Amino acid sequence: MRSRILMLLGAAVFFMTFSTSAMAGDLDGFKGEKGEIKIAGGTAHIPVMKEAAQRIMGVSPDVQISIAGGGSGVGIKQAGEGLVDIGNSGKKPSEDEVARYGLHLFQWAIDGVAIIVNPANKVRALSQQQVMEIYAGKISNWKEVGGVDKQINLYTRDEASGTREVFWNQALKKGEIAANANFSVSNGAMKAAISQDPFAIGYVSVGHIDESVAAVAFDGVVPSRETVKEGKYAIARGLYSCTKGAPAGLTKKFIDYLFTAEGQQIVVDQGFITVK
Amino acid sequence: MTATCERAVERLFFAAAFVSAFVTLFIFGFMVYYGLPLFSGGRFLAILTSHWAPHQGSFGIYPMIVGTLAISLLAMVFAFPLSMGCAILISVVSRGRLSRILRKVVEVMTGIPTVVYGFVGIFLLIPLVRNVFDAGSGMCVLSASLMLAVLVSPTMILFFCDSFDRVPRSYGHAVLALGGTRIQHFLHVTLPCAWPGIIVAVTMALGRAVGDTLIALMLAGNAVQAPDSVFDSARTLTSHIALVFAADNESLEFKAIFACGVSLYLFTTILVLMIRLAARARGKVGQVG
Amino acid sequence: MGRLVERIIVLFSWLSGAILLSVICAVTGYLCFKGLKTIGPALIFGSTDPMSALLLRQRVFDGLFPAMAGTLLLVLMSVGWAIPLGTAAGIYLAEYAGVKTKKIFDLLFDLLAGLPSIVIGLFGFSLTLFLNRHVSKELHPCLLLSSIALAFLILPYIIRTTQIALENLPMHNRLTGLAMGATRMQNLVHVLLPQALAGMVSGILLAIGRCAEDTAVIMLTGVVASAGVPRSVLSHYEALPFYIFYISSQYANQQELATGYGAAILLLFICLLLFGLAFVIKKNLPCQVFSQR
Amino acid sequence: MPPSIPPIIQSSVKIRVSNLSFSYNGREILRDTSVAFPEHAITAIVGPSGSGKSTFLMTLNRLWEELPRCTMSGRVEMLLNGVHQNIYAPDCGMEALRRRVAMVFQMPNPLPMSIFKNVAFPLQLAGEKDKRTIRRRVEETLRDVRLWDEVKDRLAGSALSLSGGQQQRMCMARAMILRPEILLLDEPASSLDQKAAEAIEQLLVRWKHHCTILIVSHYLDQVKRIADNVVELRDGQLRIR
Repeated sequence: MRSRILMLLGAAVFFMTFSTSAMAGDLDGFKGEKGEIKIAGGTAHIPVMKEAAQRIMGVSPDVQISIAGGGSGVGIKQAGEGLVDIGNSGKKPSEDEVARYGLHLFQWAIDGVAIIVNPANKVRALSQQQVMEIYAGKISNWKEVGGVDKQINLYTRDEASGTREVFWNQALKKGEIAANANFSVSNGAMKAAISQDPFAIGYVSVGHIDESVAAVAFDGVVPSRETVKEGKYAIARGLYSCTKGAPAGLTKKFIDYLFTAEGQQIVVDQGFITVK
Repeated sequence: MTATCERAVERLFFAAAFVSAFVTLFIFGFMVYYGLPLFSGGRFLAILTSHWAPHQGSFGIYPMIVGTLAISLLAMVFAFPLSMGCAILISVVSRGRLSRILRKVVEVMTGIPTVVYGFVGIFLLIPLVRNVFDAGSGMCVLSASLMLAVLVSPTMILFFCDSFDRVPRSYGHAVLALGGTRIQHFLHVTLPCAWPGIIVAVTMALGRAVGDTLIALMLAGNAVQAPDSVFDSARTLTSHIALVFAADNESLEFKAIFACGVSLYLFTTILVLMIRLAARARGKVGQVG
Repeated sequence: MGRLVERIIVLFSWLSGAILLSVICAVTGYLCFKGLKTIGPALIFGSTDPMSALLLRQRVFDGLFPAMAGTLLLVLMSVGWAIPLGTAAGIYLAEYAGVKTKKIFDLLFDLLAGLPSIVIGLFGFSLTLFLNRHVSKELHPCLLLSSIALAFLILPYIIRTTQIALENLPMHNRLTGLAMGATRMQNLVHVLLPQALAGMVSGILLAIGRCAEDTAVIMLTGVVASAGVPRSVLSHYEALPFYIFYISSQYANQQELATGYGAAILLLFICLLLFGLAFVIKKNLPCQVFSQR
Repeated sequence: MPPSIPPIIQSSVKIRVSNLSFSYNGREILRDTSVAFPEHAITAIVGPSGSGKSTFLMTLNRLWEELPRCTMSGRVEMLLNGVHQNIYAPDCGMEALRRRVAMVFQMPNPLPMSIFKNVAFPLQLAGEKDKRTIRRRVEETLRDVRLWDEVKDRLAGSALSLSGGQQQRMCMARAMILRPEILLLDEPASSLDQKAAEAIEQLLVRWKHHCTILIVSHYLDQVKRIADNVVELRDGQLRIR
């Protein structure tokens, strides 16, 4: 047991020291490759996709990888229609969708959906009941949940969002979302909006949390990589990549890469939880 | 030989004009075709008047129509006096060099990209509105209208100036010779003669405000609700298209954006016809002079 | 009483002018204040060597180069579609069309000019779906389809400027060539078009500016946040205005936001440059061209 | 049936106008009028201003067809290339007609090109490709209008830089370079000073030996000096005076 830990540590040191050469190892398959991969859909995935794409395009100049957002619904739909090679989804596609399009699913990370506020806001904990009432518009002032006497500015996502779906199912128990909520188009947009609005509340992929926003404890559990990993934080979900039929060629290599040591390291670096 | 060649080239020119004109109609046809299930059986009116709640199977665009009208009309409320004031300053009050410089500045302003206004709006105007009016997130009807007003004003100013300049100078000499001031001349001669031009300018600016996507998308907050106050978050028809277009294209949700497209198309048609009417009136005023 | 009204009007006009000027100063000043320090080769090429980036030997990941290349290609392609079609249609309207035909075409082109760009974008998007379904599965939202949709957006500008430039030529100029026995085509090619060129070119430059700044059309027809320099007309691409829009709503950190300011300054500069160029050409081209012959 | 019109003087008729009516913008300018013009002569057309003298000239080279809102009826026959022909017959080429019937306008109208190109332009339009021929003809014609010595060093310069008189003489050279049989002139000297006007009159007198010249003029003394015949346009009718 101890020897295994030591071995892992040693491996980690080795990786850090010779990171470039070691990483090139996982990227070897892409050398001399040509072609294009179109990726669209889930916006929580974007940081990982971007980093992976940059590394791949860095070693093989003839590979072109484009990354678009749109939301999980768009990812599933566009992959199913054959408009993109890889459709990302932050929720598990329904069995109907899998059957209809012949989708293959690859879950390469675990993520949570966290409630966030502006760092200037002193409210750091909310119960599920409070969250539901805030989003339904029944609680509309921060002072009702222990904050300053200011109106609560709601932010939500559009219907195509997997993050919204997970949040709506698990945190709001499919409850109402008030009509006056502002809309953000992606996880990134949500984070940017909350970081600028001192009286905002929103929800975002746990992987996207940084110092520009403050995570709020949900029913007493602070969302973080650890609490999600340990299963303590309730609002968790997998991050999926979908292809129409079994992936082949460059697309297969890309998805395989996500599951390599280097790929999973990217997942960790970007704030998500590995599946291995 | 040459004659046939001439005919052929003329046909080619006609074909180009025809294709361009055909595209205009084709766009309309395409949108009706794609939104078809929503237009059959009188459902179009229902869509215009019902609410947007995809989870409950309701795909009405009423909130977006109200949002569009609120934002663009409020923008006109800001832009009209501002533009009128600036046009008076350029055409009547200031003289010579100052007038020329001002006009140049306004002309240059028409070249500023919309997205730049939106960008500055997010980081400068939104915090300002939030702090000054203590109104929610700052992303609201008011912010979008203010920025839209800035966007449409330069065009409106140039049009106003143009209509003022079209009023024959000889009219003015009569007033000035009687000892009237230039402002009197403007109020009693120029303005009454220039009104068709003013209507054209306002209509065009309104069309621009309604048709603009980015300002509202970036600054209005995009909440799906018919706004009650200028501090409410709202969504325009154009933003709605931009936000929902990527949805499952078999769904009614997706079809509904074609209802937005058709509404915008019809609205544009009405404005263009209005402009033509006003321009005809303008032609008549010009002829009298 | 009358005096008071006059004073108020004068005061009001000065106030309006001051407001407008301060707004424009605030917009440009704020951009420059926040973004000027980012201007430099690093803004465009990131950490990549500029030469190898330009030769497409190396990718640029943290600079504006792919977005600028995308915008450039997009503009060239759209203008490439729109110029032949638009000038031909403009010539037809000015030189050949009968009174009734002209009326119909005029109305349709006014309508096309008035259509919101998002409607054109929606058309482009549904056209893509249509082609994908009925023509080739290989067709997706891409550079090619974006450029076609954008071409429709600028088409009315080019038609109108061509038409106006030709129609504004004085009648006696038009008759001179014809009286010498020129055919209509000869008169057009040798006499009318050279004189209308200045107006046409400045119209095209304004159309280019419109292409470079439009975001709504491309948003629906194939622009993405990250794609690199496009390798084919059938691939996704990046573009400057969309990049600005994207960064404004979802910048990941302050550094990315700073590039957004840089990009906004860059786009502003490009558009104003085109605008200025159009102005100068319109004013000076006729004399310059003809005094040199 | 064209009525028979007695020629003005006893020489062969070059142009015969029969039952010509013309209206412009709804206003009737010519009403069922007939007249004939003799060959190798200068005919002056006079009449009150606004009576439509310029428009009448345009019925002789069909230039009015380029103007909006004009209608015409009647016949115009000419003796061109030794053949009598109806210039409004469907088989009569409009461009070919205008190359045989040249026109000079009231205001000098140089095209915005070089002097050389201006004068060579009709040749080029007629399809002449040979550079040497073009050069020779341009020189010949410019000498003919007495402009060669003044411009030979700046043929590549803009035609717009010439003085008014020079411009008009250049326009006349341009009109004559195709050696037309008929030359129509619309008050060619009215914008020029006395000296320039006289130079032009001398050219016309010289040219009438190989060309039929119709000139619209306001100046009675000019008419007296050069015209062989005078036709007056009044109340829609052309009358020999």
